[in-house]
Amino acid sequence: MLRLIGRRLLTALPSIVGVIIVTFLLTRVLPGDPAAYFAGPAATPAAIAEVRTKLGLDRPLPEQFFSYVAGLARGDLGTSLTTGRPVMTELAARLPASAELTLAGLILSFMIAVPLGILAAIRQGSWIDHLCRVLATAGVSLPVFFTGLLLVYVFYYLTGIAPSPVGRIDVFYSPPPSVTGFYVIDALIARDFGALRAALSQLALPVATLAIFSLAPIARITRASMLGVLSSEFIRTARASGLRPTTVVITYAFRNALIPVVTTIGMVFSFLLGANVLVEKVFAWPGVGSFAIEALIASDFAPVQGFVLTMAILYILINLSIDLLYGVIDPRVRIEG
Amino acid sequence: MTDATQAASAHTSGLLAIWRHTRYVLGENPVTAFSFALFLFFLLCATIGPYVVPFDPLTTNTQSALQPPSLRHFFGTDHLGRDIFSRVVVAARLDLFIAIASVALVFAMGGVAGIAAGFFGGWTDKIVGRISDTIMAFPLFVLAMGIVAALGNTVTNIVIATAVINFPLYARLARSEANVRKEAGFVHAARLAGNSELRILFGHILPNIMPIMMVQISLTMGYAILNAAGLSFIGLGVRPPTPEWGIMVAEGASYIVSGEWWIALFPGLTLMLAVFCFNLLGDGLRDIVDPLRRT
Amino acid sequence: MDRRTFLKSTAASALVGSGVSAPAVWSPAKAQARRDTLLVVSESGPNNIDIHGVGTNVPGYEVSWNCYDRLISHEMKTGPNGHPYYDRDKFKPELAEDMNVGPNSVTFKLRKNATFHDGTPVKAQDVKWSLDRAVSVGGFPTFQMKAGSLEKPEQFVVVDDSTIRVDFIRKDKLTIPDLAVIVPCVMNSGLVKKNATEKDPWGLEYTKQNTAGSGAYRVTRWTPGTEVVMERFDKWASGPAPTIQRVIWRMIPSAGNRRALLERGDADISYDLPSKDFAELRENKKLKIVSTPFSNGVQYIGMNATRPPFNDVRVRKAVAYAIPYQKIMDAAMYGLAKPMFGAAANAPTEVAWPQPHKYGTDIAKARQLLAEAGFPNGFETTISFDLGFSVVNEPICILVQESLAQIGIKAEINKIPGANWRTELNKKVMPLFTNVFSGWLDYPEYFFFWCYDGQNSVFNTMSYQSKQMDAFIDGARVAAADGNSADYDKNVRGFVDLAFEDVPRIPLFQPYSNVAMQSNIDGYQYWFHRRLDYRAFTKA
Amino acid sequence: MSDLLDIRDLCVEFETRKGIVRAVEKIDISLKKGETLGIVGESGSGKSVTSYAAMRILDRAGRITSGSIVYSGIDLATAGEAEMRDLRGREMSMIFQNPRAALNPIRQIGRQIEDVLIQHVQATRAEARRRAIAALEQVRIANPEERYNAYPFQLSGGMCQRVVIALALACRPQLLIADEPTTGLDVTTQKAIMDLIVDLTREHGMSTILITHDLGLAAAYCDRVTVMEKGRVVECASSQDIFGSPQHAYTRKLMRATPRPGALLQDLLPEDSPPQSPANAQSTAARSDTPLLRIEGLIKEYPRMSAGGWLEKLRGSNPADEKPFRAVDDVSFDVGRGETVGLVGESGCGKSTTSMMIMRLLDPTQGRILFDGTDLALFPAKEFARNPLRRRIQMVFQDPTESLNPRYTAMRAIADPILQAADRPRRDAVRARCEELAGLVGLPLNLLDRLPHQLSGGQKARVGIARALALNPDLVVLDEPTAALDVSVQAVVLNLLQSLKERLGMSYLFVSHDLHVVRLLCDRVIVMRSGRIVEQGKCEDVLERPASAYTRELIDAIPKRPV
Repeated sequence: MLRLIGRRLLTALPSIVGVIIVTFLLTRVLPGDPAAYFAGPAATPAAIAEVRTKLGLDRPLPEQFFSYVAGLARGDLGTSLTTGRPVMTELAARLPASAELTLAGLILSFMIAVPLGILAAIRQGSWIDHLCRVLATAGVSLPVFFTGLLLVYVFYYLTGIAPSPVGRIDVFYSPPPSVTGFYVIDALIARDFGALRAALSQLALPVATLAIFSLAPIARITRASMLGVLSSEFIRTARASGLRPTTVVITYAFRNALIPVVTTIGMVFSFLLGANVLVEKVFAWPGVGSFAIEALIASDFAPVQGFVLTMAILYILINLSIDLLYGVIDPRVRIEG
Repeated sequence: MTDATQAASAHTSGLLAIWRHTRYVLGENPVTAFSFALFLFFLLCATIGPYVVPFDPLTTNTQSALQPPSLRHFFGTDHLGRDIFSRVVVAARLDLFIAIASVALVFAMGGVAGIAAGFFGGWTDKIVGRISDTIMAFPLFVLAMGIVAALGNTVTNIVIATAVINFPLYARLARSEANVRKEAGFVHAARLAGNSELRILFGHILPNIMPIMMVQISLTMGYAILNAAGLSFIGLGVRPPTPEWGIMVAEGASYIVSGEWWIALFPGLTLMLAVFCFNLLGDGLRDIVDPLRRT
Repeated sequence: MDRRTFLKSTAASALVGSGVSAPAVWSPAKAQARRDTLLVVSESGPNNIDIHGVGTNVPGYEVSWNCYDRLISHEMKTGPNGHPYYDRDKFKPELAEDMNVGPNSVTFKLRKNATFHDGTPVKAQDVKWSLDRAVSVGGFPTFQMKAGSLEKPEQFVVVDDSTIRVDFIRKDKLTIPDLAVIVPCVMNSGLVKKNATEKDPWGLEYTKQNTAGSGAYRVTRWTPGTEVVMERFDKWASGPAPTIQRVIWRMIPSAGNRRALLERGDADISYDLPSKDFAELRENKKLKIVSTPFSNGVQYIGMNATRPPFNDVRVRKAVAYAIPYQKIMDAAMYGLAKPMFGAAANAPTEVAWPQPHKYGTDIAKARQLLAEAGFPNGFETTISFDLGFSVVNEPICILVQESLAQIGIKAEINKIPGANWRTELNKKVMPLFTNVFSGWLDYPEYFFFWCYDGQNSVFNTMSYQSKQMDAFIDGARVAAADGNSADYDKNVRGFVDLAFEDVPRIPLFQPYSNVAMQSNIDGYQYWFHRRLDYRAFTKA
Repeated sequence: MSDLLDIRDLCVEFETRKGIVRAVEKIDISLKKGETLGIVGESGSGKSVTSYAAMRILDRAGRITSGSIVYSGIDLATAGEAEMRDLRGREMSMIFQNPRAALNPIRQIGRQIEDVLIQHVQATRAEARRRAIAALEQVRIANPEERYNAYPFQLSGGMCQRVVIALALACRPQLLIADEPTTGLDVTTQKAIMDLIVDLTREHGMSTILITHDLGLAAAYCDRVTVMEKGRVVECASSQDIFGSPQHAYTRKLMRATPRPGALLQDLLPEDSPPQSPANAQSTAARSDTPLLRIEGLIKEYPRMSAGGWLEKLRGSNPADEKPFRAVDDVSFDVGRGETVGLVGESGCGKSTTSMMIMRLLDPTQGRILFDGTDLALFPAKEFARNPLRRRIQMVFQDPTESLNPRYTAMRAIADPILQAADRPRRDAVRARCEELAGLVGLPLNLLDRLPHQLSGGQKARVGIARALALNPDLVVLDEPTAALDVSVQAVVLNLLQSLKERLGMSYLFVSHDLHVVRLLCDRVIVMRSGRIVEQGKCEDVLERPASAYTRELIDAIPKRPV
């Protein structure tokens, strides 16, 4: 097991280096000049030059790059000028918010898409199959921000079922003591059911938006891989030995069909991390996504680099956990290693 | 029959076969038939749209701003008094261009790189693998934003950004399909016949993975438009005042709460219909391109 | 209910259905907390709560205004719309109990009972340290102080523990008003020096995230980009005790959601909504809308006066006649702005700014002027705007682009994100653009000094050079300092007429600063910085 | 003895895109308790469909349209699904062709047996493990406790088939249906599995249905044999009568087409076929001058599949397990001009690897491949495509479907080598050449424009052969060319290959695992085992009087016909 983790991390190293270099170049190519932006409206060219030296942007590119990488080694991601705080603390505060949103979205979409995919595969060609395809495709056909705003309009503005989209917790609830940073879990730990209900109700709409958006790829892959497995020979043997349909479909067929599904979830998760940038903007969610967008628009390099690096590490951790999951699901992977 | 006519008849019979087969595939699966009809409808809008629409999509008319859908304005008017129906129809051309251009670009880049990686293995495989890992490590949407923000928000940059973020998907798919087929019997037979490795790659392997790629191509066409819409929502989309579904939905979004639902709804529905049609198109295209389905 | 909404409602209600009560139901304890808490929602929040910070943004000014005291502030008068409006010329004591202005200095006596938030009394040394800091940290604060000829630490002299004297380096009518703007706030020098380092002598890092002042409020919690929570400082001595005990300020990026929050009563006050929303919210009787014109502010179409084709005044005039002014007022501002165009041909030029010019939409005249200038069939150019304010700028540019096309000028729209906007402005290469400028000090010569003066400041975005204009501006400034009103009026009329004749920039309108609040909120005051002053608010 | 299973005029139809296809047409089959019935027929004869219908596990497109399947009093054709589910596994069970694929790849084999036991309430969860181990012992699997939690991919083909049998017999069913149980297994394993099935079914008094295309197998192991053709039962009699005096023409045709010791190549063809050229395989004496192909010390090594990645190499794992695995270990032999040499051995003996190296599709680790004097080993496989010698060595592949590009018509496939050749003729000349080749291999011209999936197995094999002959090669390597074909088609193709060799003066290297076929076609034979040559010599010497024990074992494993 450790060998697998070791090998996986080693193969991931070059892509991390790639990410660091590309983000550095990308942010330097951005047209905006942060010095001008932060020198304020009435700044004269002299004032702007002064701010530029203070930010160290006047030094040659390679030098800036090495100081950035040296900083990285020390774990210092620089300070964000838009929020005035070190990027590391900023990300640490905001990452749980985004992670909670994306994970909840993924879990909800998994709980809907997988059963839908299985049903569509079992009753191939029936109305449920077409319904699954139509629903899944419809969900992904709308831009995520439009779905979000529509949900807010219907569930908050018109009917008032959902709470006001003002971020992670209702204004008048103070967030539960932070253990994991996930409000839902922290509230459970603290047994503060009022905060739990508030946090859950705040999560409802953004999670539904993300789930609808990520429904299609998961449902489609579940249906395809289930169809593939159901037509294989060991399912015929299972049927021929009279096993109950549920055992045949779930324990025999679905477990084999799980591997491509798990791979897609890995890809969907990293796709969602990008997409929830828009959801965070619509629902005023204090996640890393909205933080990165403001920084990118304001050409504030440090947070953009910090954000992308964290996402890259998160992506590699996700891939690692997926590989481990392969090992759990498929003994061939575990044994042949 | 002389050779020439025989060859000709073979050619026409080939086309005839494709047409009969296509009609056959459409007949068999109503959903695919519906998606093809929809696609033709969008193509029609893209080609003759601008000449047919009741109003000029760009002229503003502040007196009749924010009017709900009526007989004069089927989809109502936007905050500058422009006719939304005309803009939606004319926008088809730009959106289809974005979808098709980015898909063509990413298929050429990702698909070919993927096949080469899968077929040749060794260092090509490592390089393509590393590139796609690096791109995948980025949160895709932020990468697209970065590219458009850096290069300026022209349509070409949006197409390039969409192509780059879909590169890993195509490279990985093409690589696995090529890898499976590289030891197939007909590949060895092609080698025996004296085909060079490159001819085998493009002559034998690429045509055989087209059906699978077709499904992916149709999905990406949908994502390309959604991506453009997302970029427009944060102000990096297409330059105003050119009509484009994504930017119209983005602009209309802030008017939902104030009651002018039609500004965002109609472009949104059209966008959904288009992405919907592209996704369903995938299965239909695969059936047509897949020789096994040919009776 | 079509299939898609059905899917969403089932998906959402599946999650929410678990007995979530509508949030509006308050338990009694929360009701009381709700009554003396002000909930403010806006698009973006502060990036630094110290006005002297590097790159502190506009929302940061609001925190500094409420959490720090100045020596003096402005009295209130009733504004044009009947709501309290800061009086440009009358000052009231804040930290300084008494102020007397001599020929070349002004002396302030500090309140005896004024203390900082941490209880230490406010002494003259704190005032001197704060003013020295303002003039030496550089960037915008130092610049603002220089505008009122407050430039060197030597000017600030500690007479005794409770008396401070400010010496003038030149006679400048703007010195006293400049002491009442946000920048010269008084800081708890002891506390800040304790947290300063040799690399950061002025303790900018510390004050970036902590308030160290004597103001009516202090920041208890700040999560950047999400919320700022400010609590009342009960021992505040510089004015009547505010009724609002706690202020919660939340950042809600989506304008649609901010409006929804107001209409459903979940937010008390919001100010940066699109004009269209304000126009429509007026009918909602549960809400109160206050619109006040920007003091000394103008939205304009600028042209680069140094590069062809806009260096030819006839081309600029042609553009001035081709602007669809009324369309812009309707579609971009929904009437919520004071028109700066279409004044009667014979209307006298007033001694005030901003005031309307005499151009109107006259396509024929524009075409004729363009032909005279040698461009019978027009030319190609680009029109740029700041993406940060696209809600107003985009419609303006689309309308201008369309009407310019009628006289042959093909202008492509160029959207520039916030950060790049200032860089582009500084480069002074953009041929045609729209922008808004408003000076804090509400004096015509202050506006023209920034925007039209030959020294080509960053706000002279058209890089307009005219000896005649410089003469008028300097003449007005000297006259103001000497109190010679006849000379002053002649010079002001001079530079206004020249600005309209040379028309390097075409004023469109004076925008309104709009604020929407629940009907049970009172005490909104309009200030030059156009931010909220929590001290005056009451909540029924 | 009462009938255990009585199938009366059963009809089964399938909905396909080309409309309704009737797979089984009014067949009557009956089976007594304890009897072993063989159902023999070529592909498409409906033999498997009948058994699937009996077990009611036809896939969604199949339907029983008429007739009855009475199993000890219950008519299975109309039984409810719940009732059927109770019967399957407890009363009647089935084993299939591809053992490894027939087991759930990610579930321990012991658990899979337990599932069946628990499902049919044969054992509680507690004792299920003990009963499962007992079932494994019954099928003679060594140390069953360990094997209990092994996974299918860790077991050999034969071992997997034993597990499938254990699975089928766990609940002591009355009827076992074995659908081609040993196809694809090695001859020796095939014998062990068949003996096991017969012993177990006799021991428990079970009746068995053995479905196979191999007449010899049916003859050796069944009491009665039913012969089916295109969905109909053509003959049913005891195995002695079937082989002693076959009544139906089709049965006789099958009998003749099955390769058997003592028969000549043309004996395989149906009685009424025109006499082939008199020349017999043995008569063409190998020409004495230098051999066309000389292999000297050919070795192919693969790095040991050590589990550790390069991390292991970093730490320098011990050299012992580092020794590479030798697929081909110092092989040398010759192929004379106009001679057919057979290369025989069980799967994994290295015969295919050797042929791939000769075809220069694979680079040898060591050794020389002298073709007409030049050592081909010097040219790397990658660049050999452009080498002028390329056109003189061609190959016919084992699986005709997999060796034809699905998107190329037969015409384009045959023309491919011609089009690649340097001196490529004009378009119509290419077509003429293709038609000439099609005529040569007996492929009707109208099939040239068809795609592979529109051709039958035999027709695809002919296209493969035509393609190999396109550039008039001197040496053709035949890698089990007829293994995937039906017996009757195999007879025709083998005769075709023989006549082509004589007419075009080629030499063949014939790779196969079927000794009968090798005896018919080859002059000399080479027997290989785990990478080394065990024995080589003239066909009748090696096959009649085998020198090595291994060859003798191979020959004994071939099922004998009832004499």
